[in-house]
Amino acid sequence: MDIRVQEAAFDLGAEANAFVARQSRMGAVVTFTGIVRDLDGTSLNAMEIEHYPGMTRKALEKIAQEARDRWSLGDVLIIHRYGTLHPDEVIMMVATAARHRADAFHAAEFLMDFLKSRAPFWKKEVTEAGADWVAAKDADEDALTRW
Amino acid sequence: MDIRVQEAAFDLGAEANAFVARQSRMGAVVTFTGIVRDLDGTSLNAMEIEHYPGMTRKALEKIAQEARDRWSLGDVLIIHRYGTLHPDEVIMMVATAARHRADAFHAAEFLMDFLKSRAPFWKKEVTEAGADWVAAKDADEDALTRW
Amino acid sequence: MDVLYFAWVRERIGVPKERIDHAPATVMDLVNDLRAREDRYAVAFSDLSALRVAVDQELSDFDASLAGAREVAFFPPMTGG
Amino acid sequence: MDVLYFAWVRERIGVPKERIDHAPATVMDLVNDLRAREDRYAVAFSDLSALRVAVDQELSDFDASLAGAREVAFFPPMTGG
Repeated sequence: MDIRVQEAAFDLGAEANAFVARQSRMGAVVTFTGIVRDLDGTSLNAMEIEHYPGMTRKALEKIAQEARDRWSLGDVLIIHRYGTLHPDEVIMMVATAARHRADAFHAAEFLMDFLKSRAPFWKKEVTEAGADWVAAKDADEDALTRW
Repeated sequence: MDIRVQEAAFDLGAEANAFVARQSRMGAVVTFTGIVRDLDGTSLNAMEIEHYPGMTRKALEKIAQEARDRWSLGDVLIIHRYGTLHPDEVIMMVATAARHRADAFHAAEFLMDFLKSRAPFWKKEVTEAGADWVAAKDADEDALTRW
Repeated sequence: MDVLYFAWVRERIGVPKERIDHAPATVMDLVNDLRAREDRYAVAFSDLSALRVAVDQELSDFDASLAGAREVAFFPPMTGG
Repeated sequence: MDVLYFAWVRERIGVPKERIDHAPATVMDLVNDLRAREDRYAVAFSDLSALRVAVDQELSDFDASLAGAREVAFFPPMTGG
């Protein structure tokens, strides 16, 4: 598995192509990409992402390993940025490869559900009105119960 | 929505980047990519994909519209190739954009499930032992019942 | 009316497309007319559960009417994706 | 033992990290020691349901033992992805 926690921007397309090229015998690849968006149209200037350096990588590895234990997967890729990001920048991506599409889809959804609520990242939105920490959603915690 | 049925190869990464760039206010993008693989290690030489030109585009548009009616989506992309493909070539991709990740995931899975069994494509595998039409799987037909 | 064949149906019948000048009332009537022609048709249409049909480029059923239809296509279950 | 704070917990307490020289038996004992120090701690720890804790970089519970622990971190529910 390929897990990267980084401040630098990355090229989603190049990563997706490289991920597909690294697989063999895996006919299905699913990617999820999270993008900074001004969802409410309240002039989002920036999103600041804080993380817990000593723990982040371990937490992501544990989630990725759990996915590999549950589904028949080729490889798993997780890239997550921290620091100050601006609207339309890519925050993070996951990619999963499997022989069959259902495994690739389920593993990607599982990774996202657990990454959302179990990996130590915190987002702060900076708008013209000030800066506010993004509140965790009950729906995100609830999403874990289905696995 | 952007639907393309073509013989030419396409660049998954470039398409994924362009799709993300075309969206606004959509924080979640899911892609699925199908790749020609020699799954059984029986020396697959080629995969020939036949389709029904007069119907294919219409069938894909109908499936994409159904996904847009069911989930809150930004955009939908489907690219599907026909003709003779070789191992490790990308056969097709779908991409979905949504404000929330669950919509993007569900719509992408829905598109794939219906595309598999309701879009007029047929695959023939050419191995050293000869050429054989890929049989439809009961599991693919069954997958439709969950939607 | 045009009749189209795809994948192994096309291979067994030997042509991708042909014109039918009479007007069968239903898909099933058309199938029976074709079956009666030659062995290659009888073989291709021997197990209808292995076949799908589209009427004017929309998936349809074997008991569907062909009134006004301009194009009927027969093919195995799809295997896209 | 190092105690780390992230996100708004860090902002309310005013430091990202500090060293504790005594050895509380459980996370809850540590929380109560901190609460007793100053208002900013009492405020940060006023609603534990809004907080999460990691002991030695693993998610843990407030009733967990701190025996042998070298690092405890407090933070709000995560919002990655």
